Parts: sequence; C-alpha cells; structure tokens
Amino acid sequence: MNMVLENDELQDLYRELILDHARKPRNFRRLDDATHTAEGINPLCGDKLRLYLLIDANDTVVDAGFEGSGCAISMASASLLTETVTNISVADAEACFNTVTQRLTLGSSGDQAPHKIDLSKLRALDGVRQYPSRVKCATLAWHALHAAINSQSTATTE
Amino acid sequence: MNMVLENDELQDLYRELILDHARKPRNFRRLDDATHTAEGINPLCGDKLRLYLLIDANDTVVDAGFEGSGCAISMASASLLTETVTNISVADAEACFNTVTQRLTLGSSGDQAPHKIDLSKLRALDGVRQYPSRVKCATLAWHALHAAINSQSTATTE
Amino acid sequence: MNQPQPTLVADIAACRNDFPALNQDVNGHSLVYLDSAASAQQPLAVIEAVARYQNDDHANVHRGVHTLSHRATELYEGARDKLRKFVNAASRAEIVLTSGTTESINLVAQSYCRPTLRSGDQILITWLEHHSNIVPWQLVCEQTGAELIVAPINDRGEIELDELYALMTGPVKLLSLSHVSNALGTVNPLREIIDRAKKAGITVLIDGAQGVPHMTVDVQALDCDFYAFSGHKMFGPTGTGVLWGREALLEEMPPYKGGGDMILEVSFDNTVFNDLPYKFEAGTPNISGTIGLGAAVDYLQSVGMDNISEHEKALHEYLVDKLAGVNGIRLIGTARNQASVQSFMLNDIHPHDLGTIVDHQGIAIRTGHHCAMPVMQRFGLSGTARASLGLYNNTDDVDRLILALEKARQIFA
Amino acid sequence: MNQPQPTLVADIAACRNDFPALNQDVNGHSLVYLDSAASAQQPLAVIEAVARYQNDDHANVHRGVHTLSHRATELYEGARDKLRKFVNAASRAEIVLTSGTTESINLVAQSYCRPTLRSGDQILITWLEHHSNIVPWQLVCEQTGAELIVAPINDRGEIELDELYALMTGPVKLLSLSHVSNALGTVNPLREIIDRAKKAGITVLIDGAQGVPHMTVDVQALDCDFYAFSGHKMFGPTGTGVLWGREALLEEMPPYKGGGDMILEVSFDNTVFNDLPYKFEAGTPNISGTIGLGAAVDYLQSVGMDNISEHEKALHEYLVDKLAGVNGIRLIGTARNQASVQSFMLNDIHPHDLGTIVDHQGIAIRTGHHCAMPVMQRFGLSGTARASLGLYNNTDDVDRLILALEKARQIFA
Ligand SMILES: Cc1ncc(COP(=O)(O)O)c(C=O)c1O
Ligand SMILES: Cc1ncc(COP(=O)(O)O)c(C=O)c1O
Repeated sequence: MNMVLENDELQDLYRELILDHARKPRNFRRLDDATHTAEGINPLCGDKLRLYLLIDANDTVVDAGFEGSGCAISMASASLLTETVTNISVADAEACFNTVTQRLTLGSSGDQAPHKIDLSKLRALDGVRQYPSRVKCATLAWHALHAAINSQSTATTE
Repeated sequence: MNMVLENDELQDLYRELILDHARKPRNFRRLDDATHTAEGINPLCGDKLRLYLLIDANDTVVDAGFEGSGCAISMASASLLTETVTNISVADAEACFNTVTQRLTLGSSGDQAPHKIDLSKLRALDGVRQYPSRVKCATLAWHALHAAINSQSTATTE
Repeated sequence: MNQPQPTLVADIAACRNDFPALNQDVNGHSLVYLDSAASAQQPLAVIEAVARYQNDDHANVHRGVHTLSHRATELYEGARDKLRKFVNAASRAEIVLTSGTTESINLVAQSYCRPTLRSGDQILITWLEHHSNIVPWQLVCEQTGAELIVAPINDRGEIELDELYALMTGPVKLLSLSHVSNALGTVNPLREIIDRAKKAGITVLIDGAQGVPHMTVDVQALDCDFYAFSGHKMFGPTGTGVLWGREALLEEMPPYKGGGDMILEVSFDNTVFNDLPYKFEAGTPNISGTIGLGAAVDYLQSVGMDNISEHEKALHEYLVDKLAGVNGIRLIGTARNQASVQSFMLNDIHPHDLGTIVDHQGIAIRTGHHCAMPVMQRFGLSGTARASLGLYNNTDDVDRLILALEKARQIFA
Repeated sequence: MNQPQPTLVADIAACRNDFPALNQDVNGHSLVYLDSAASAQQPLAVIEAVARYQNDDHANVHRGVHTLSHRATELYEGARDKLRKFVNAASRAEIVLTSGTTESINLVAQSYCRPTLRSGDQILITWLEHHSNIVPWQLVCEQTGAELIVAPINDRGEIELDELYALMTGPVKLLSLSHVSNALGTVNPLREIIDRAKKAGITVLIDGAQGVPHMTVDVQALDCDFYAFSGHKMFGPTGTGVLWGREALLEEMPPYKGGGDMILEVSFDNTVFNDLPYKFEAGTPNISGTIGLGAAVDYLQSVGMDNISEHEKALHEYLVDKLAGVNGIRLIGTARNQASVQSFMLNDIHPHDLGTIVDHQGIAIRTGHHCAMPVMQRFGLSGTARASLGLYNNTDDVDRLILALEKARQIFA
C-alpha cells in the first residue's frame, strides 16, 4: 500500500489483503453445476453479486464462486468468503455466516464458528466497523451465502 | 346588551344590531318564485345558507330571502343583506357586494356602492375586522349573492 | 370553588413548563390551550431535537456513505425503532412512516383494498368516524364498486354494538374504526370488537389518531391488522405519522407510491421493489419531523402513558362537574368510557360565537364540525364547542374556561 | 494553484455563514458539503422560522377560530403565497402543497392519468429521469394498460431531441421530464421541448426537483402543465413540496386522497369536495415544514436566483477545470448546458470506496446510482461519484475535494 495514508483508520479499512482480493477476486466465476445460488443486493448503492455453491450429498460445500460488481470491500469479502467455505460442511458455513456478520455488526468476538475453521484472514474486514455505512458492503456476500443455503433467492442488506 | 362586556372589541363585534338580526333574522324564508339562488358554504365550520333572489325584467331585485344556519355574525349579515338588496338594481347589488367584502377584508373605505344606497346599517359588521377568522362568516351571504347574480350554484369563503 | 380539587398525578403539573407555547399571553390573558385533539403543543425537547438535527446532522438518508448521511439515517431509523417499541410492533418492518393518519388510512384504502375489493364487498365503519376515516373508503368504494356500510351510535355517542355485530355478518372485508372519537371522546371497546371481527374473518384497521396521545397502545395485544396515527397529536411535528401493519399483510400489498427509496432496482423492463417498510416509503421522507417524533416518544415515555391517562381522567371528571354547573350547558358525548375530549353546547349560542368569545379571554377551544360531520348530523347540530385536555392542562385551565363560558352566556342572554 | 480564481458573485461568499451545519468538523476536518443535490442544508432563518412557529404559534390550520389557529393558518397560507410568487403561478389555487416531488408526481399519475389512460395510450419520459419520475408511471401503466416509452440520451447526457420529437408523434398523453438531471446536471431545453409537446397536444409535467434550487423558474413562461418540486432541495425542510398545476387541469381531476380539509361536506350519501387547492390536501398538512419552506423562499429571494445561478456556473467551471487536472478522472455528464452537479469516476475505483476516502477527509459527496439507475445503465456503470455545488460552496471546497481525490488515487494505485 502506498505510504500516503498518514491515517490509521483508513489504512485499517483498506488493508493490503483487502486491496489484493478486490483487485484479483478469487473464485470469480459462475458455477454451472451449482446446487445453490442467491443474489445479494445492496440497495444503498445498487451493487449486486451472485453467489454459487456446489453442495454434495454429504452436505459439504465442495465449490464456491461468485459474480458481480461492487466496491473493494464487498468484492474482497466475497472473495474471502469463497475461500473460507470451500470444503467445509453446510452447518459450518452457516456458523461462519453468524460469526462474521456478528463480528462486523455487533463487534462481538464471535466464537460460534468451529475452531477447526481458520477465520483469521477475515479479520482483515474488521476495519469496516469504524465505517458503519460500509458494514453492509462487507456483509453482503455473507447474507447471500445464508440465503443460498436456506434456498432463498435474494438477500438485501437493508 | 348586557353590561358584562368590559371589553370594547368584543362589544364592537356583538353589537346590539347584530344580536338583534341574529336572534330575529329578517326575510328568513325560501322564495318559491326565486329567479336566482346560490348556496354559501363556510368550510371552516360547515355552516351553509341558501340565498334566494327574485329579479324582475328590469333587472331589479324585487325580493330576497335566505335559509340556513350559522353563527350570529353570518345570520345577521345575511339578514342585513336581504334588507339592503331588496328594490335595487342587480348592478347596484353587485356594487354592494364589492363594497362590503372589500370593507371587511381590506378595511378599505369602499366607495363603490352608489350613494343612493344606504349601507350605514352594514357598518355594524365592521367589528369583525378585528377577528380575521370571522371575516368569512360576515362575507358568506355576500359571496352567495355574488354567486347567485352570476348564476353560480355555490360560493365558499375559503 | 367549593368542590374538592381532584387528585392529579403530582409530577405532571411540572410538565406544563416543558411546553414553551403555553407560556404566552393571548388577547391580553395567559393562554389556556384546550385544543390538543386538533393538534398538540410540542415540548422543548422535540423543538430542540428538530433544530439540533438541522444544525448538525442533516443530509438525505439511506443513500450516502458520508458521515452526515450516516448520522441522519441513524437518527431517522432510530425514531422508527422508538415508534416500534411505543406501540409494541413485532418488528421494525411493520412501522411504515407516513405524513399522518390521513395518509396511513389512504395507503390501506389504495394498496390493501383497491386491488382486491369487488362489487358486492363491503367496508364497515361507524357514525363516530373522522372524515379521514370516511372519505378514503368512499373513494375506494366508488373505484371498486364495493359498498360502505355504517354502524350507528347511541345518544351517549357509543357504538351500538349489537348493530355493529349484525353488520359483520355480511360480506365485510374490512372494518375501520377509531380508537377514540375526536368529536365525542368515546373510547371504543376495541378488544371486544376486534375479537368479533376476527371471528368473522374481517380485517381491522384502527384509526388511532386520538388513541396514542392518551393511553398505552399495544398493537399485538389489540390484535388488529392496521393501526394508524399522527405525530402532531402526540406532541410531535406535523407532517409525520405511522401506519403499523401486520407484516404478512404489508408483504402482499403492492406499493402505494413510486419513487426513490422504495425500489431495489429500476429498469424500464423490470423494477424490483424494496423490502418492508421501505416498499411503502417513496421519496425523501420527512426526516427532521420523524426525528422530532422520536423525541416525542421519548418525552411521552419519560412522563409515562399511565400517568397521563390517570391525570387526564381526573381532569376530565373535574371539567364535566364544572360544566354541569353552567346554566344552559348541554354535553354532547357522554360515553361511559370517555377520553379527555368534551363537546358541548351552551344554550343556542352558535359554537363559532362561543369560540370567539372565549378566545377573547385567552382560551383556545375548537368549534365546528371537528371533521366529523356525520356525528354532528346524528346529534342534529352543525357543530359543537370542544375542549380537549392534554397532559399539560390543569384545573386552573378548566376554571378559566368556565368563567369565559359564563361571560358568553351573559352576552347572549 | 496557478489558475486564476473565477469571479464569483461577491456577496454570496458571506452566505456560507448563514448555514450552521457547514460550520463543523467531520472526521477531524472542517466539513465540505458537496451533496446539496441530495438534500441542501438550511439557513438559520429557516431553522429559526420553524422553531419560532413551534414556540409561539402552533395549532391546527383552517379549522379553528382561536388566535393560535388563526396565526398558524396565516403563516401556512402565507407560505403558499410566497411559493406562488416564487414560481410565478397565476393563482394560489394552483399551488398544491405536498410532501415532496415524489408525492407531487404520484398525485398526477394517480389523479390525472389513472382515471383517463387507456390501453394503447403512452406516457413519454427520458433516460435521464430520477426513479421518482419513472416508477409512478410504471405503476400507472400497469394499472391502466398504457405504455411507458423512453427517449434516449447521448454520451454527453443530453436528450436526443430528434428521437424525443419522433416519439411525440405517437398516442402520447403525457410527457414527464426533468428540468435538471440530478445524476448528470443536464439542463434540459424546456421551452423548445414544451413547445413541441404542446403542438402535439401532449400534457407536460416538469420534475423541477433540481430546477428550483439553481435558477429562476416561471411556470407561466415555461408553459408546462404541471411543475413538481421539493422543499428540502431548496434549503427548506424535508417533508414539504409543491405540485403546481394549471387550474383548469386540477379542476377536472378527482381528489388524490380522502380526509379532513379536502371536503366541504361529508355525509354517507354525498360528499362534496373542497375548492382548489384544498381538494388535494387531505388531512393535517406539514404546517411547520411549509412555514419553513416559506422562509427558504424568502432567503433565496434575498440572495437572488440570478446571483445564485451565476455563482454556481462559475464554480462549476472551476470544478470541471480542476477535475480535468486529476489523473484518471472521467467526467460523466458533459452536457453543453449543465447545472452545478458533476458526476465522475476515478480510474476503476468504485464510487463507494471513493466516497469513504473523501469522507474521511471531511468531504461529503454522493456515491452510487443517485436514484437514476437507467442513467447508470446507459453509461455502463453501477454508480458514480457526484459533487453537487450549492450557493454556499466556494473554491476552497473544490480544492479540498481535489486533494482528497489525489489521496484516493494513491491508495488504489
Ligand atoms: C430530479 C429529481 N426528481 C425527483 C426527486 C425526488 O425528490 P424527493 O425525494 O424530494 O421526493 C429528486 C431527488 O431525490 C430529484 O433529484
Ligand atoms: C380520530 C381522527 N382520525 C383521523 C384524524 C386525521 O389526522 P391527520 O389530520 O393528522 O391526518 C384525526 C385528526 O384530525 C382524528 O382526530
């Protein structure tokens, strides 16, 4: 990151990890064989993304991808999400949803996710808490995850 | 009038002449042979009156009457009106309308009415100027007069 | 005065000082404001909340990432949360912010009734209703061919329950009923009526314009389907109001108005409406007014709705006693359960004249039809004089009114 | 800065001090407010007019004979008179007070169009419009079977006039068009367009939400049929607005909402509607807000609309020049006639991120779709950043924005 940021908070929001995932989102692709999918809409800005999950017979998420456009925060969050939920059970994915959204909205420590899942990268999103109007950007993909798992077609963050 | 009125303004509004006409309105009757009629509605209070005019071939008001209910001010004003416009020409009646409404709303001296018509009794209504919310009560019948002469069916004072 | 003073709730006496408008002279006399049923005065806390918002926090809501927009949104949505708690709605999605009771009722008429009513269907109201709870139904009946039917009231100004229940046996789709009559003060037995309506499968809207200022309202306990009220009658700003509706019903209703904020997505092929409650809130809302309304809720809760009810009940009894002592007074509205709203006539003095005479002595009462012409017709009157008591009134106010009425009686003697 | 300072209208510089909200720090920097197109700040004169009314004069309007009710009515109707002069309406009957532009447009859609449109009829709008000037027409088209047709815009954000005129040859009943685009700042050539529409027998509504804050509006000179605008964009309170309409058209239209004040007489057999403008004003209006709006008109007239236009034009040129110096800036909206509203993109930085970064430096800009998604679609964007300049902005504000954009560029380098 460029050194013009004399300001800690802004630096905290746009961490190198976030900017990296925003520039080069992982799993940015449509899953043609998706078993579950949902759209996330942020009415504030009109941004939309679509999340795809491939869930197998053992209720394991075996693949995840997304498409759409959005700000650095929402793109990075979606990208990190797809990495996080691949190869874990649906129940664990739902636990991740709870942990992440609670951590971002309530600032709670969020110990709902099983310890076996490494959520440390997602700490990169924590800077968003200082920007309440941007929390919705960070949680958008996660709401879409929750919707997809629960077979709803759309999630909004209002 | 009772002597409890220590206050000039109130006394000015409820002059003996007003109270007398309000208690015993003159020409309070329907004219079955009316040639012109109009209703006056005061939306503020819902009061209504209907004015009847009998206008002959020479454009003279040969008879005037009214029916309806209202406050002392509107009843007295209607009563005085019927006395004033009987046996004058339609043009003079319209001039009286202009004079009276202008005197009450603008406080202008109102010299539009021909001198031959005696409007002195109508000065009893002048006290209403101190009560802007009541001016409409005093002008209601006059607006009905104007409407009747001009073949409109209703006049409102809003 | 040889009557004992009623026991009013002690702390409430001090509330009067919270209302700057009451501290003024009118026509050379200190103001006695007995017109709260038309519109209540505002406590300083409300006036200041609005001014503070304008001075420090104003921006448009919902749409911006900048700090002021965020602050404005938090304050505005915070007011919604307060209102939700105030009427005990199950969720904030059920609190639709409107410009007042009238708009809330029109919203239900146009979005709930208009798309579904058919010729042969009926809407049921009562003779007690305010024009805002009559005309919207006349309009939608004309638009749909449905029929408006009306339950009568008795000489005390109470709904004839037997006749109301008899009417419920017809093809009635909606009952719309006031919580408290603004003209007569009648408090309707909502729990019982709603119960009967539910059993008959009838949707129920309560016009709560005169309910919320006087008593605790719990929409879940009432078990109605819609509850409408205005900010300005509960010590908040004009241009604000609420439609509470059951989420399941609101969910099914098409939007009322189109515009910004009520959509998720607009294109010329396909427009997607927003979630509740935003689906019903098109355009920039009354942000400052709603924030003021939130402050009014805080104020009411700090005084306590039960204290307010108790105070007003005692003061209303005092008023009725005193009026009874004035020669030529006829009370209009003598329901067994009555809020602190009292209509009356004095001899054959037209209410308008009465209004002017008491105003001349600094006393504000309302005179006329109170936007309830059918009630007036029911009593064979074109209007009444009405004194309505709010939490800030006291026995001195009543005494001043009585003296002024005596003077009027003498002028017209 | 090596550019010469533009010549701004001298007195206007001092106006900034009239706006208390501008005198604050946000995120540790003095506030630069560049979001007036979303909602303008209020001068102290407006804030105080509202507070003064609440402190001294509040009561319900139109219905009372007592002194406060009379004062409130005079103030409220006085605001209507000011608004009439402000847009040069022929009579006060033509000034319908609403809660804002959105409601004004919905009123026309529901009361003018809905009763008369038939399947086969068309409503014509443009790609420039705000959602509030799109969705009401989508709703009424769905209700009536009429068709919504849309004139395209070019790459500068100007309406393609030839195509607009070609569309006018169809069965078009109404043209609804913005005065000024809120997303792109385009000032539409109204005189010419209205002329063509009139010749084709088409009724014309102008969405003036972004017109009135920036320039003199004369509805008679424009010769349109309806003109809609909002109080909060012209330095007045939220929850206020106007629908100006030609008296002859308003006269024919059925009421929009039912309720108190819009009737002369209510009975269960026969309800008589009130005269204009009251027929369209059901229920207790936004009294305090409208009085504040009257004060905003006074304020604008004391500054002078021509001075405002001149100031904003110079400042907008300055902004465009400065933006041109920022590496990676792309202006969205480059109409030849443009108001002081400027959308832009900076490299591929998402507007949301840009908004947060400049907010962090105390600068409020709007980011997103600006309730004009079709405009965004036209430019292949999901949103833009938008700086909108009001009479209180100055070159320092622009300079601060430019510095903040440089910082954003570097973060995302
Ligand atoms: C061009 C235009 N039209 C309509 C509107 C809607 O105005 P309001 O939200 O005040 O109803 C706006 C502002 O949001 C606008 O900019
Ligand atoms: C019982 C009742 N219903 C409805 C209304 C209408 O309320 P508003 O004028 O605030 O819309 C009122 C007050 O005027 C009322 O007293």
